[in-house]
Amino acid sequence: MTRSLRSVLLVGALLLLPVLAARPAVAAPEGTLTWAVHISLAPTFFDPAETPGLITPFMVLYAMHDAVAKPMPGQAFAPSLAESWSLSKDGLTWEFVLRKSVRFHNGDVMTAEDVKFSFERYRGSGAKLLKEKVAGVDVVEPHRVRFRLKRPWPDFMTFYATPATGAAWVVPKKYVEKVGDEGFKKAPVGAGPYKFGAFRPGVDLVLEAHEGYWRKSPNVKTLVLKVIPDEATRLAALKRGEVDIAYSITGPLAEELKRTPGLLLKPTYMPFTSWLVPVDQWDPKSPWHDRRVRLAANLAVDREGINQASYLGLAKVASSMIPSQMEYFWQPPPPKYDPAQAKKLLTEAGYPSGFEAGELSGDMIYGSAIGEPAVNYLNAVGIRVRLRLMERAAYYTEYGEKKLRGVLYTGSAAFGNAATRLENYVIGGGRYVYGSHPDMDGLFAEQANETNTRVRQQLLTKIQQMAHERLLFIPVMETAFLNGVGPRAEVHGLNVIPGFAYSAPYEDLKIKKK
Amino acid sequence: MRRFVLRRAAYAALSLFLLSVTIFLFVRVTGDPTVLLVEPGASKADLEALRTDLGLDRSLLVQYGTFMRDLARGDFGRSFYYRTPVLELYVSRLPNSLFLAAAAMVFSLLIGIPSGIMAAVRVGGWWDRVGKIFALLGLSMPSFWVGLLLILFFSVYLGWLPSSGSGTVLHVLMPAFALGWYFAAAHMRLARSSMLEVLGSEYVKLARLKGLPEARVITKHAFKNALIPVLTLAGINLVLMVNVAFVVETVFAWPGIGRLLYEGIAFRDFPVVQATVLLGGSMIVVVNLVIDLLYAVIDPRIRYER
Amino acid sequence: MSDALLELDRLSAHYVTGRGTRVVRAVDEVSLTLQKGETLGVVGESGSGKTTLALAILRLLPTAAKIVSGALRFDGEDLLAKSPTEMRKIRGKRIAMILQDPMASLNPLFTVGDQVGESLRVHENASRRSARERAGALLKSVKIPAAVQRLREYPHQMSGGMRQRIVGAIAIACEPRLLIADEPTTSLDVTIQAQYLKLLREIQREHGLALIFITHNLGIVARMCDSVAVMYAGRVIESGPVRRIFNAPVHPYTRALIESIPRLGEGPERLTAIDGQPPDLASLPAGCSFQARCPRVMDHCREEAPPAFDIATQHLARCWLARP
Amino acid sequence: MSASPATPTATTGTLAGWLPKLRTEGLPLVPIGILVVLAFLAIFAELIAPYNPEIGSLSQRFKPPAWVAGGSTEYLLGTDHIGRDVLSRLIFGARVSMVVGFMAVFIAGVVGSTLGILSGYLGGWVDQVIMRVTDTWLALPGLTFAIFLAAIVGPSEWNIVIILGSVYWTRYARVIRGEVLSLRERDFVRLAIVAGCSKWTIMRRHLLPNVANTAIVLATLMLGVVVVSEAALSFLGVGVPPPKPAWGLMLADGKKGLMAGYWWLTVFPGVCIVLLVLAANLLGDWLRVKFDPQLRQL
Repeated sequence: MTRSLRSVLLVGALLLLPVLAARPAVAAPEGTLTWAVHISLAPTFFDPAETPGLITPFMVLYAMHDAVAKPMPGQAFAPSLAESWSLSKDGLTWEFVLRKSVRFHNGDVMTAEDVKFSFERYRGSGAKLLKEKVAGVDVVEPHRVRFRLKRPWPDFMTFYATPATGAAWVVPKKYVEKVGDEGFKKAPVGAGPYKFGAFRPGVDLVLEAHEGYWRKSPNVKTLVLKVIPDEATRLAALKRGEVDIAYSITGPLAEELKRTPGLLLKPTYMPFTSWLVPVDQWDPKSPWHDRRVRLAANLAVDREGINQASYLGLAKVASSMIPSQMEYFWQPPPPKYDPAQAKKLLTEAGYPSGFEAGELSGDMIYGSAIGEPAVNYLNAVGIRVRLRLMERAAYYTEYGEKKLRGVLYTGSAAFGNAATRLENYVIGGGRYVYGSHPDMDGLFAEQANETNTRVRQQLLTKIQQMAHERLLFIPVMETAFLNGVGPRAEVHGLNVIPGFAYSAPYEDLKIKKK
Repeated sequence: MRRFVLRRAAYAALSLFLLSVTIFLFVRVTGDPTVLLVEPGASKADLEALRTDLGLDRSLLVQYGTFMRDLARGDFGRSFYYRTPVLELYVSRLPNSLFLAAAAMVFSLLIGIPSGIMAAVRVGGWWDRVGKIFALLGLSMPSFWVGLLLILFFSVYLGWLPSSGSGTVLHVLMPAFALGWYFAAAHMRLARSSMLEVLGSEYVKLARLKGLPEARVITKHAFKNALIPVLTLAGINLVLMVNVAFVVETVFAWPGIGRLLYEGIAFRDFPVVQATVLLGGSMIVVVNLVIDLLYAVIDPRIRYER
Repeated sequence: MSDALLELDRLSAHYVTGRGTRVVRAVDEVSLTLQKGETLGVVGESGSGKTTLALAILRLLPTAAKIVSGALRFDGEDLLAKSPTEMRKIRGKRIAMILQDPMASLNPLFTVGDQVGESLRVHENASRRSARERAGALLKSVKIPAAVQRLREYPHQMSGGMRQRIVGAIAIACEPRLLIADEPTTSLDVTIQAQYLKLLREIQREHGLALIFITHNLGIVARMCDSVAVMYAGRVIESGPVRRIFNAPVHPYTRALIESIPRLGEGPERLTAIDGQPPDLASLPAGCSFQARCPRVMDHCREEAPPAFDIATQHLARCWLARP
Repeated sequence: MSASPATPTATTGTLAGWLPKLRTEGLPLVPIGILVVLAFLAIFAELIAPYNPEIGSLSQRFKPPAWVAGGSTEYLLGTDHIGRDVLSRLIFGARVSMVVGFMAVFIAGVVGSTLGILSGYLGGWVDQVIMRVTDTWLALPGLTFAIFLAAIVGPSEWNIVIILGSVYWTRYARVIRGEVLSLRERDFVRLAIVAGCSKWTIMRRHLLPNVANTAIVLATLMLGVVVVSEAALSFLGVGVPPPKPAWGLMLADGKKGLMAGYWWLTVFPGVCIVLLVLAANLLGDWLRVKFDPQLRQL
């Protein structure tokens, strides 16, 4: 299709638009869908530049904004505001061809300037990394933009176009410059399928359909995200039909949800693994120093039992502390549950009647779902640990300062790839690393400078194998995020985009006709 | 008297200054907000950028100086989590909190005053016992449990009331009851003892000596007098309710100050915690000041009432 | 004695507390007679049962106390047989009482006019307006200046002396036949005391009412009363016409009381001239209750409580010394 | 009214004064009975409880009480989310909750009363310092403070005791100070001063026994507040650490089950808390009336 023909069609379409609108619209958005959200929504969620490296803001971003490219159903990097992109042969330039005729909610046309502006303005998580790697952004044409890298960087799209950062999400340059950052958070304007309606901090966020959304006009007219911090209350609201979708319902409440006729239990999966780490393994005097003891602990925990009890069997048993969907993931053999063997190993290690293993510390939010049963299992084979659940802030602060002893229960849903996980938890100098093996540190340094993806894959695999063999961790679970769906939501958007926890894409959602 | 007032006001200011130091240090020694604003496992560079951004890379003294300087200008800083001025957040939540507290107080007094009065009029009788136990039950049951039982019964089972949120009078009923019931026992006790005191007073005796019907003695002569201390306590408790409601607010998703504070603590949102504690503390200090002054006026021996 | 306005015949009122384990004999076998228009003084130390006696006459005892035996007749009617409602109609209307602390007897939250007119409205169904008018007249009769304006004021706006007069006005509002004044002057300074006593006497004379004057001050009794009853540990230990009792007391306690009346220029008045404490009313000793403090105690006193002996007309004493 | 027994006499103010009275005046048998039974459970938990309260089996989870369909006599009051016996946890929970409750009240009482006496009797700068600190403490919302303390000292049964004790001492300090201020003007204190007793002797021998009544009554009332606060701390996740069985923790843990129909997880610990708090409060009210019917500071 030549450019001129396309513009003719476009003009034609624009001319037709009032005509179409005048007819009893078949697809005019109608109705309201309401969510019960588990955390407080913050105005920072309205501005992609502030994306803090948590998944939660994307709950709002997917509605209000759009990205150059973003994960969509079936596609890790789906062309969105960009129709296509290409990487130059030298691996130094990414060129994006932007969709024309995309308009922001205020009517401004989206251009390459906006993409450049949004990237440069980005100051959320990973901003430093991106800016180190990217030499500059050039506007080639109004709808063509180039990212120049300092050195070839195979992970560029992983960081640019996934929830790892919010740099690809585009805000209207003119508008932002006019109203400023503060004004933008009060009255955000984006290119997403839903417009900002109203926001009451701690109460709710109302979004209205943006009928001119490029991909399609949304089916549902109004979206309401209600903040309900207590999960029992969220379930009550769902049961009463006050909300149509309730996020984060766990344990017995999830069972009740499953039992309730008319309600649907729907898991979503984030790159979220949880594991135990005996940090005392680095103390030669500790029983945990003995690999056999760690192996015994690994065999003592019935992960499937925990899965059934806490996640209704909807989570996945983890074999590694790196999420299986992550890039460079190596799949270790699945863990076994064998308490008899565990006891035997303990006897071999010189603890026939078990040993006092100190405390098992954990963050109170996830602690009771996994920590409590884990402690139960460890005690059952004679590894006598006491659970110590700590307030989240205190726990991570002390963990970071390496003040905690014994065994730690932890988990992470940070985006990135196997390398970023290893860096934080395995490699010497990492934030949560009590001790490390020099050979692994060496391999890691090697891969960091490696541009060849295959070689890098090999190196990272090697490190993961070593971590597995040396039993640095006792992986427990790839956690599921359980949600409830009420009878009104025909298309709920849950678990449609891999690795995304919330409802999306919003423009596809549909209310059941009576 | 004027000197007395000034001195008490100076003490109040001193208390608030101590409070500001205490809360400033408390939030800072008990956790690092940056680890909560990102996923655990985020990169070091991000953490450091965030620390700089939030101004946490400076020394404690500098941070405190900035805090106090801004405070002097009426600026409580910006929330780390919401990234909006804390005062704005506080002001937007305050009406909700006051509304909840006022509604809770209505429940509390509706339970506490009649049961207290009846208990005093019929000491040891059936009413005394039932009223006392009903009021004490509110004190004995943790409010989150009461809240959930209410939701279960009135929202899920009967379907009469919305389970959570705010906006209409219907929304406020359950949280107000859960909160008010807890305070009912205190009001019941005071209503009972103050009614007993009034009933033993000379003017009630005189009313009886006049041959007034017992109902008139109680409703006209005793009730009004007995109410005064109860209402004084209610005034104090209203301020307390605003500041202790966060469990109830969390259960019912009520957007009040309490939840703002609690989430502030959970996220180590220093400016939010500092502002809510200081503003709440000011309310309490001011109320205490007013009580002290009132007592000094009423009773030269200055005795303390809660 | 058909002329008697009030007759008490061996009236006993006990406090029963601690689920019946403790019995306080606050008023024990008290017999008294009061003629119309007469003034009776009741004297005794604190805790001797004077106030309980007054409240028993009005049947307004605290819930823990009960009249356990005896008879109580007023104007020929048996008060103990009255229903609570009937009793209520007598109180304030036919028998009035002025309390120990007139200062605290007014409700701080209502106007003076309201409180004075209240009995009229209740007992005589007076309209708001006529109650108000009559309240004004009553205030005038107790010599309150600018009486009509005062009706609108609250008790705290008035002086102590004025408040006492108002309490007096309330007592006589319905023109009662009997007025009981329970230590009405204890909390007053001497000049106001004298004024108040004078007022009481005037009221008594004008309205022709009988007066029971409860006090621990024998000096006042001497000035005010026609007859006197001395109470000790819940009992009347001696009673009779004032002149007779003062001139020829029989009971050692009465004697001690009279001796302790301060003569002119003899320092402050006291009523603790007798060493020792009154006995615990819940565990009275066998025999005479005054035995422990009695200067003339005999063996017999420890064995048997003395009955009331007739010494002369209307002069009774409970003391073995008076045994004829 | 001079013969009324309600009039406080000189002897009601002392320990020696009320002890014999407690025997003679009708005791509130029900509250005392409840407290005795709970104390018995707490002391002999090992002998009474059928199971280990901290270890369960996931295969036995959410068993209802014996009399409900699906329940068995094996677990009389059912099991919780990790298959632990609710009855055993309640029995051991009596120990944890009572130890936490009583110890916290004790600490609050000792600290608060001491400071209250010092402040009220010595006056001057001591009073100033203590009262300013008390004011500051009072202005800090109790549970906020508890969360911070929990974050500093970390969670453990004994730390909860310390936390709750240090949150609630202010009530004691203020009330006792008020009491001392009025006692200071009483004759027996004046006499003691004239007799040349030292300040410490006066505080220890004359003031302490006289504020003991108030402190004891306050303690019974505070016990309820503390036990309920313990539950609130667990609701906020900073209470007695699992898997310890404490009633407040069981209640907070079981709240999810409430909506899922596992009512026994919250109803039983809830009833236990209610019984304990009610019993303490009723006893406290009774004591309060006994000691001083006009006592209004509480």
